[in-house]
Amino acid sequence: MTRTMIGRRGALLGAAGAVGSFAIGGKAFGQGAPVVFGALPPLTGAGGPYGPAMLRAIQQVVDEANAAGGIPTRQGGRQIRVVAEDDQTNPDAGVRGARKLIDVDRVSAIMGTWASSVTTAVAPLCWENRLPLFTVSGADSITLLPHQGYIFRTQPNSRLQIATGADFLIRQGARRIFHLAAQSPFAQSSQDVLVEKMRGVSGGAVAGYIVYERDKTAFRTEVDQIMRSRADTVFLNGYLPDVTILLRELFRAGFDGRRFTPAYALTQRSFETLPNEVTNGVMTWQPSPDVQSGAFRRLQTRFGNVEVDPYSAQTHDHATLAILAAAQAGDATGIAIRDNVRRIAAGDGAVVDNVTDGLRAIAAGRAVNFDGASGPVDFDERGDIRGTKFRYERAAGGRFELMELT
Amino acid sequence: MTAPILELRGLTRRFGGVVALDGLDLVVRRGTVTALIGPNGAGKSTAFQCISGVIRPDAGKVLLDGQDITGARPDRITAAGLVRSFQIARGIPRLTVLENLLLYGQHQPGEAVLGAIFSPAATRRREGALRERAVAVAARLNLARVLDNQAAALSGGQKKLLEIGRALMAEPRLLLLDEPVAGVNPTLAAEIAGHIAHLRDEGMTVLVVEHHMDFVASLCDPVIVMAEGRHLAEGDFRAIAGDARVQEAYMGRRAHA
Amino acid sequence: MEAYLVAMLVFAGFYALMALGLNVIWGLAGMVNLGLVGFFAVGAYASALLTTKLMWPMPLGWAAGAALAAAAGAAMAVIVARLRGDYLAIVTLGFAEVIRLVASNEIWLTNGTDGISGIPGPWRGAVTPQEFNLVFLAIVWTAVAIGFLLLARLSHSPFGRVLRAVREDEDVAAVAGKPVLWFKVRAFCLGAAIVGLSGALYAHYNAYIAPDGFAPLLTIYVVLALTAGGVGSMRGAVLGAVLVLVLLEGTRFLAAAVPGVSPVQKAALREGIIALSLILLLRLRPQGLIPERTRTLHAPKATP
Amino acid sequence: MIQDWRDVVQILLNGVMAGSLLMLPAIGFNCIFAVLRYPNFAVAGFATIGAFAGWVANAQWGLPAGVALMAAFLVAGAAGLLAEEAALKPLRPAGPLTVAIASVALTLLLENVVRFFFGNELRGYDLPVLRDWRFDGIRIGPQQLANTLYALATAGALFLLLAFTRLGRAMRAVADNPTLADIKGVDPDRIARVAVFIGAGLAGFGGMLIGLDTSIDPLTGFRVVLSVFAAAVVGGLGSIPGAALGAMVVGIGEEMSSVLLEPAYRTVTAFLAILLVLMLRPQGLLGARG
Repeated sequence: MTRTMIGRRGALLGAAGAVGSFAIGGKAFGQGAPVVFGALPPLTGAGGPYGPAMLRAIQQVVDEANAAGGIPTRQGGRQIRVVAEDDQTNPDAGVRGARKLIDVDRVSAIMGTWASSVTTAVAPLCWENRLPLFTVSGADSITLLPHQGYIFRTQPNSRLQIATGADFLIRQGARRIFHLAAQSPFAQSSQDVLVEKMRGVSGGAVAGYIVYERDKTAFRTEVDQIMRSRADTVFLNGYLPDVTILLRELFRAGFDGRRFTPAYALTQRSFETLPNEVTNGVMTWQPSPDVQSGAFRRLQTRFGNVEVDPYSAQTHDHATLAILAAAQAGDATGIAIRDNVRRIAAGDGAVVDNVTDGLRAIAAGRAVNFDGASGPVDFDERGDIRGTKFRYERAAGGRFELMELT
Repeated sequence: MTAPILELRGLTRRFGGVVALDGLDLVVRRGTVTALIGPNGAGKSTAFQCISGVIRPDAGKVLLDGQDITGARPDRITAAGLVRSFQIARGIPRLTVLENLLLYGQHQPGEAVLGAIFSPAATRRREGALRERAVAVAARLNLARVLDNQAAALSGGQKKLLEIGRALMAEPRLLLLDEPVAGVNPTLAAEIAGHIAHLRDEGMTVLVVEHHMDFVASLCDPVIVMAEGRHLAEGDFRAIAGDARVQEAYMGRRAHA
Repeated sequence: MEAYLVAMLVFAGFYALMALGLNVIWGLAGMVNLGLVGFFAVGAYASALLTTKLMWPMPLGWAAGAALAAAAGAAMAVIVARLRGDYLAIVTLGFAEVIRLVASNEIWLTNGTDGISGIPGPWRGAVTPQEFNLVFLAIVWTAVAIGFLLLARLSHSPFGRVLRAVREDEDVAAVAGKPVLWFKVRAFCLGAAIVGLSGALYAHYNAYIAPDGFAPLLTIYVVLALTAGGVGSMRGAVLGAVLVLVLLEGTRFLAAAVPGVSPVQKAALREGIIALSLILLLRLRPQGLIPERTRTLHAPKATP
Repeated sequence: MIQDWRDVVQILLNGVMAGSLLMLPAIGFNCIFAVLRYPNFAVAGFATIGAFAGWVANAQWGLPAGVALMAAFLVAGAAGLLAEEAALKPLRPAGPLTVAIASVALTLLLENVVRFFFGNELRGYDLPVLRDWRFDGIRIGPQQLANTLYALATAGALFLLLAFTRLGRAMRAVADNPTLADIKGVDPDRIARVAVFIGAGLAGFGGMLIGLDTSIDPLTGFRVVLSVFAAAVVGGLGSIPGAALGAMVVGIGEEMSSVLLEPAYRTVTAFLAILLVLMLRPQGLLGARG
């Protein structure tokens, strides 16, 4: 409360006061004071089904790092604290939340934004305040923003994602694909990629394309159109709530073709919502680390009984990247983290797949290359993920079976 | 016989299957206090509604000084010089009496958005003139002491007076009063009758709907009787009271039913 | 902390403008408008598109945003003028939803759910982010001040008197010689224009707009602001807006202090507290913190 | 898109099934409106509460769907009654609009009460998903048919209650003229409580039917609420048969639109239906008062 009072007075004094108090704050923190990370996942609104698990994953990594001694700096190990704000799946609320994280909590990085609209709205605040922003948003436009290297996106951009997904479907023998997309920033670009891909296959075609309103609860007429189109494959390009309804409806209608959906739209939890006969055979795909490295398996065990959906896997990597980058720099400022993410995410260093091993290696002065739960997490110059492998799975009897990893 | 100020020709209005006005013909002459009476359901109120433009007639004409005002909007009719009062006093409860009176003032440039913002002088001048008039109206109606009270705080009788006062603020040529003394004690009723007589003497024409027969007898000439949406009889009160058709209309209804 | 407070004051300014606009439509003319966020979106999109695609100067974009919102308001008023309050509430609610859907689906115009980014801001980039905040603080609160002065003046003018009469009893206002529909249209126009201006300014402050940002929740906040401040009172509208922002942001710190609950529960608590405060406010102070007062017009003998 | 008569029949059927899900919340909304004369926007919250109560009864306690539906009705009805007495009733003197705005806040509160206790995860009922029946190319889902029948039976029961019981006659009397009913010795307060209980209960029942057809989370009621309002307004505020008719109009209209317009514009159809009806008949299709 006292801090608030001082703050208010400071606000009245204006910009000069702001600069002064910043300097004091910097000194006051000094040795051993915790490093603060801001998490901005959706806890209410349309993203609500995803945010809580994303936040849990961040917290787990931070707990693990704290147990390992925190972030080593010149002044010694600094513990890490996570401050979470709800973005309400709404850019307006997201901006207010980010303001609070940046100006009140003085975070060193923001992670876990989900909706593309929230990420795009928050991004300018981050680069203006020289803070890295780690996001799972898929809209292609995000990394095209003039972000000066402050955005790191662990979700492959939608073009790459759809292109690899389409290749997989073609390998599986799909020729007539019905594309059913929730209204989202990547509905149209997905469709463009899909049309292009199917044109390259003899007999291939996009048999139908519907963009639907996400908030609706009845999709019978849409499913009738799929049935009529004689598609051999339906591509459900949506999210958990709507894909759950659609899968049920497709089952009722007796659709017997392939069903393909992003792994974030059909998770382990879906098996509690939907009977197995509805989900059996549904194929999902997601970015993934190399299965040979064993990293992926170890990560799954490390998560224990907590399910790892693609978004949680990514926020797990957000936190790890930020911690290891700060450790590498020996400094937990936003700029230091931005400048060191690429050094610990790629390169010739020893491959590590968890934060403890990473911190240990960095402390020992060894170069590291972090491979995460969502993939090898190497970033190109725009901040997009590069050279990602994808894991294809099929639902069977309430579990996911690995089909392919390429 | 003075010239007619208001003429209704074949005024007809149906509500669903019910015929409320069935070709009503009626003439109000200048300088009179004319009463419109009739049993319940005769269509008096509907006639008022149609004349004042609150509802549209299905057929027929309303002429004010020979000018056709049939189906015109209420504000146009008020501007043409015909103002009505309401049966149940419908003040604007949260405005003061003075504000209620000022509301009925016409030609206020401050009622336009730009006028209100950018021509304060003209607005103030008109407001001053209206206020003077409001004070005069209030004085003659014994409302001077309650000018700053909220309309909601007035007594029943004062509300009736305010109804008349507001109508006067619009400077009408023809005043339509809808039951001006219903539910009012006899002393106040006599006072209101006095006010109306005074207005007539100053040259105003008044058309009154009223059930209070003493009031009608003492004040109104001629008296027009309506029944079943039509003009039934007309004359001075004594002639009307003796008219068999009128007696049947008032009494006979029940006998027929 | 200072930067945060300044930024929140900027947001409070947007809310205050919206509350002022709503106060003309609902407070003075008595037409409930639950489609506020629709007019906000119209203003935001108009200004964003004109300044980014046609390179109009910002002030012109803002004016256009307000004008377009006003036009939408006029159309709305003509359509709904005859509807009773409860129907009006639902129709306006639907209007806002339609605007959001059009913004999501008419990709050729609005860039769909991607939204429009890179909207210019006054001196953005030329000054530090904190200075930009202060610049915008000045702009928004100047707009609030001007809006407040004009509306307060209108509210106590004969125009405001007629609107109040329309609110209380349309028939009486009509018989008083006032063209009721025309007054309603002007009130709706004026209110929508101010809400649209707020949206336009918001777009240039945030640099980015998307359909997600125009959810019904924002309307609830502004209705909450006006109800808390005092329906019909211009000072109440501004005070209420600041109060709502204090509530929105304060609950952040409040919910964070609750021990033993998960983050989702904290988020639920936060939204729950906001809702509960509105209900309590309505209960304890239905006329708002600053109740409506018509300027008491004394009889001439009281004035010199 | 429409190739032969079967497509038309199919769309109509889909519309009827979609409409029957909107029907009960819309009837609940109008039931409260008829007696209390304010639009209770919290029907969205009541629907969500009902859906979760039914889920607890069905998925956690293992009760059959029919019993769970009763639980949905009772719990939502009780929640509605509690909310009315505690939060809304004291606001009645301030006018219907104040109560309506409080009910908007109430629905936000209820959504978050559910979120607090159940989180955001999607939940499904413990019911087998059955394949649709096909008749000459026309597709009918057994579960959806059952839902439609549930909705119609419940609406029918309400009709019987209103038409043939003392309570029902008293409710209609209060709805027609509260002051007159007061004179005749009907306690309008008691009737108001009954109306709120039944109204909120029907919304909860409807919420669970929606859940049976889809799955539930704290936003379940919110997702359908605009269509529910549309149904109530199209039918005529305060009219029970109007709400049933309105639900069918909106349901069929939305399904039609997803073929004729873009599916992304479904909600716009509901809104256009409102505007169209109100312009022609400001009191709604079966609304009595103008």
